[in-house]
Amino acid sequence: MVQEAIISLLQIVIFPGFLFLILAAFFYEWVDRKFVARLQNRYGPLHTGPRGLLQPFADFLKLLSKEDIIPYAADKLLFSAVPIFLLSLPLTALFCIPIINSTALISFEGDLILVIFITTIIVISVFIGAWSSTNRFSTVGGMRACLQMLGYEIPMTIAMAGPAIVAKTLSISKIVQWQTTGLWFILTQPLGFIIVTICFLAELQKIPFDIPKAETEVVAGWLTEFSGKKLALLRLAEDLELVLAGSIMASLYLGGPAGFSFMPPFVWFIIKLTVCILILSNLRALFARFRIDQLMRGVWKYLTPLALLQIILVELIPW
Amino acid sequence: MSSIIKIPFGPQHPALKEPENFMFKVDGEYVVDVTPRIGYAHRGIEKALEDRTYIQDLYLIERICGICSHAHTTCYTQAVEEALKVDVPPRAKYIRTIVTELERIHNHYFWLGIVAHEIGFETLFMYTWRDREIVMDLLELLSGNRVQYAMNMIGGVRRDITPEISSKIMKGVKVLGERMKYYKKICSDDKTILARSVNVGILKTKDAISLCAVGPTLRASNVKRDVRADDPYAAYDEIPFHVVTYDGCDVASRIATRCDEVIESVEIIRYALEHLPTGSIEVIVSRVVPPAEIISRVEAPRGENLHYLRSNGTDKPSRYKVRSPTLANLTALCKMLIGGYIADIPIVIAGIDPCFCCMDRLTFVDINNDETWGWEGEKLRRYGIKWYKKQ
Amino acid sequence: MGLIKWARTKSPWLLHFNSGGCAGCDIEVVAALNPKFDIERFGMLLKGSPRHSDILVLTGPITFQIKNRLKRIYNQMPEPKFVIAIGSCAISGGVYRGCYNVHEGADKVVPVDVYVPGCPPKPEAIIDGIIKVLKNYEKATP
Amino acid sequence: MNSLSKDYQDIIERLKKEIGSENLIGYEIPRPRRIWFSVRKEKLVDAITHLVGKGFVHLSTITGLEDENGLEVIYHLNRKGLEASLKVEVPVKQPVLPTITPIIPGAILYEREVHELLGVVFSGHPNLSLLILPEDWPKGVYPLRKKWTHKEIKKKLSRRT
Amino acid sequence: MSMEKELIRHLLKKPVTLRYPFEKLPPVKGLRGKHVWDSERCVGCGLCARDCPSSAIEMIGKGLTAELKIYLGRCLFCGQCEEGCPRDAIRLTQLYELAESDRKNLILEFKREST
Ligand code: SF4
Ligand code: SF4
Ligand code: SF4
Ligand code: SF4
Ligand code: SF4
Ligand code: SF4
Ligand code: SF4
Ligand code: SF4
Repeated sequence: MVQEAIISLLQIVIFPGFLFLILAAFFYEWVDRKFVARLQNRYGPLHTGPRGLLQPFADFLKLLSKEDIIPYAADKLLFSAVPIFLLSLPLTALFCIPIINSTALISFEGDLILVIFITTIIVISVFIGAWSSTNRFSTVGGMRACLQMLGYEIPMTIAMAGPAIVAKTLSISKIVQWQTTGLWFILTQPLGFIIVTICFLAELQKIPFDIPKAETEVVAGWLTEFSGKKLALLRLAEDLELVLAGSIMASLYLGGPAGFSFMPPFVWFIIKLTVCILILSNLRALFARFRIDQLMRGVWKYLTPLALLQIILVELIPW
Repeated sequence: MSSIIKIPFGPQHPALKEPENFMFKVDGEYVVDVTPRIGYAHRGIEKALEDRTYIQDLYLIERICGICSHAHTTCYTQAVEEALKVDVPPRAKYIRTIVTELERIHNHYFWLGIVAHEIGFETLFMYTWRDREIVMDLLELLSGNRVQYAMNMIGGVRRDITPEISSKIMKGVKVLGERMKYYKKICSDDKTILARSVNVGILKTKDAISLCAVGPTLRASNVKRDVRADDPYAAYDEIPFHVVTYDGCDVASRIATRCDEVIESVEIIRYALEHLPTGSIEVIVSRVVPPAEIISRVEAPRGENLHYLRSNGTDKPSRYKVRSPTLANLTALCKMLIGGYIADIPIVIAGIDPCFCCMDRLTFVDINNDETWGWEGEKLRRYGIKWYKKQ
Repeated sequence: MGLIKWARTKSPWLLHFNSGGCAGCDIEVVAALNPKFDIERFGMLLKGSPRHSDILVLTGPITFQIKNRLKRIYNQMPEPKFVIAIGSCAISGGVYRGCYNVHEGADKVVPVDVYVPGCPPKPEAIIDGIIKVLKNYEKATP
Repeated sequence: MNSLSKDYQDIIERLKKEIGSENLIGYEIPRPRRIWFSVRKEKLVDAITHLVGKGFVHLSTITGLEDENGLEVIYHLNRKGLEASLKVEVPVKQPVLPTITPIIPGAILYEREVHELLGVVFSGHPNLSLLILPEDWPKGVYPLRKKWTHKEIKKKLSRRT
Repeated sequence: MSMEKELIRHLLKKPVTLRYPFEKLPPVKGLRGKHVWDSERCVGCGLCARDCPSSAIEMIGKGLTAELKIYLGRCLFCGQCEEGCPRDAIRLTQLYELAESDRKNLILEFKREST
């Protein structure tokens, strides 16, 4: 009994819990930056730790140790609460993802809904943070984030319903387990995969959907007024979101930790996660930023109909 | 509501560009009137020119603008040389031409990068700026500095082009021409770029002429006017080249014009290097300039540069006037914005290639109720977004 | 303490401010970003918001119109912060010294940590300047 | 070359006829592609209208200057490569000129610039507010007038703050 | 989308980045950097100080005993002093890493060796 309790506590705190996830967040920020840099024919972080591996960690530490300015006009409580809130959300969601074996730390029927719900809450928190800092750039950034969310949330949810319908479950772990027996969903629902990828780019506010924090337009968007510790937490939260996005893609479409048994499932998961993140990074380097009206038009004209089409295909064709 | 709030527009390296200030009158979604306000970078150069000697002025003129410094000094030295009635050796003229064209390539690459950055195309920005390094290196090799070349002297040029440098330039510009062809293809293929540039910022031929626009802005409105061809200076009367024009009158044409101009510049440089005359590169001139009144014109990368010199027989000018192309295009810019949609302001401004997208502050006046309010770039953008959604 | 110092020297974020120069220095500062020099190697990022920045990179002479804006931006930056003056304009007014609209040097308005002479300095020299700021910081604090 | 100078003579003669020879104070052709006119300020608008009709549609800029003889304003017109510069003298006591913006809309900014830096008033100009100098620039300080040296202006400016 | 091929191509290439300060390109021959002054050659004519566009050169004394002070913080590295010196006494070297944290160190004081 005691032994089990200790093990599950260790799982939550260290592996694959908090510590592991945070390290993964740092690691994948590095992967993202490095990969984009290489696509652009440069090195990216290089002199901080081996091959710049410690760069995100250095950024984090530095920001922690910096003066923390709360703007005079800001709503102090909300302004301070938002970073913590934003940090805990993706962490919670990540607990629902099966990483070392096919059952996640938290797994219940309907956790997929929870995860989707969390992605929505994240955007609302962003808006609250933007609004509480009362800076006009922030406000605009927050508004844009909300507007953007209205667009991509719908096709994303529809597309994610695809695997759920086929696996006849609303639990991510069960979807993963279904794939160990059946085909990976990327093969049967490629369209859904593409749609989810695009929507995650928007969720993560990366080019071409970095409209809420387009540097040339709104400084740093909703992040503008945050400094010091809060910024550190927010950046970590962003990295965690990146990991979350990659993990969801890997779990729903690539079969999560499943794989041939010559490597442990965990390694399989990391490989798939990395692939997903590289896909996201590559797209980031490939496009110019859309104008938000173009984004909205695109979502309604293409993404949503395509997502619906995917669902119809799923219903029609019994795999 | 009737308070004017001034808000930083667009750019947020609050500094990369120089701030300019525009007063917009808007009616609904349309811009009705624009009144520019410039001068955050006003440093009093014209006044300072009168207090310094001709030799010192050369370096001050060079620093009117860091990007087309050579065009300014060429204009200046030509004015002073004409007043002194000295003839510059042909070799010097050719070298001036080569540097001018290298500078044009540098400027257009630079501009393309800025436009890419403006529409959030980070990778294109990185690529163009990487390739721009080639021309920067050539200029450094030639003059000893990457930006302020100090190549022009009154009476000639300071440094010669050795055969070894010449072959390096040949190699460099070849790559630059090739790459520019590729970028031109990207700019005419990529959907995101096209969406932001075609039929945006229209400047009709008629308006372009009556508002006295200059340079690529004018030529993209299908007016074939180029100082290099019309009023040849340096070695341009001996070098064959085309004046690039496009008839789209929009931002897309401006991009195409500049891309083609780079390719044209590469040809000019090749020709000039192959036909480089021999001889000396400078003549000794007196420090004192006899009384004269001179107008000197040069086609800078951004358009016609006009300098006016009045000398009075001392070693300092009595009046020196500089008209840089950005100022000439400002009225035309206002025209492009008037009647346009507010959402398109930023890319239109970038389209005329002000030294960076200078403008930094906007203030709007609604003509209907005379209400004045300020708009930040973001709010403006949001407004544009709203507007586009209604479409 | 050592760890924090390490982090600070490894992650300097820059804020670029042109106070009215000829743009020569500005293009060289931006050129330091491009793949040829790629200052992201050192973890340097060009940031738009003063709140996120550690080093204020100043270029150009301080014109009378811009002085207050510069002060405001400086005050918005969180401690510890550094200022680096690029080019002779920012150091002393450069060619524009004595012009009626120009201050003689940025250090009359905000404290400057490192001066990088040149007109404009090469991107290498600018990187060298930033590294000097960090080295000084490393030495100065125990 | 000969036909060229004939062309120039032609332009001069026509202008003379248009505004009356007593109003054309002088002219000069210092080199190919350059003509200088000097006209009385009463006939400025007529002269420019005439030249614009003759194809000089591009106004490069307007130069204002002050020397020992007083204020002078020069209009730089252009037809292809041919640069025609029109000089008018402006009395220092009452520096007023008619605007040419109805004929050449592109002159708007240049007239404002001359107004600001030299204090020449262009009657009829739609908007002569400050363009280059800061809002709180002291009245009556025209940086390009000779009596305002850099030192003087700086003194005046520092007193302001 | 039209750039994907280019991206992949670059992924396989080595970055163009010059790893300054760990690797440096040799400065080009004519690079204009920090000054040197040859007291043997200088005749103290003052031409350099007179023509310097930003008064970066200060002459101390006159004629053959004159000494020079150069304010690097003002200098434009334009090379006019080098160009104008009738005796080639002042030259620009290729030294360009001149960053200093103390403005005083930006003043070059050239002294004549007392003979
Ligand atoms: S030019 Fe572009 S990137 Fe530079 S400041 Fe202006 S908007 Fe920003
Ligand atoms: S040239 Fe233009 S920016 Fe420079 S001092 Fe004159 S008016 Fe000001
Ligand atoms: S606008 Fe162009 S031509 Fe004018 S000073 Fe700037 S770079 Fe030079
Ligand atoms: S033309 Fe524009 S960008 Fe160039 S110096 Fe003047 S204000 Fe700045
Ligand atoms: S130091 Fe030189 S290059 Fe830099 S802004 Fe000043 S004049 Fe321009
Ligand atoms: S110009 Fe040459 S010789 Fe004359 S004072 Fe200067 S360094 Fe000496
Ligand atoms: S070197 Fe020339 S300028 Fe100097 S003192 Fe001798 S003669 Fe005069
Ligand atoms: S290089 Fe130019 S600015 Fe520097 S000291 Fe010599 S003349 Fe003066």
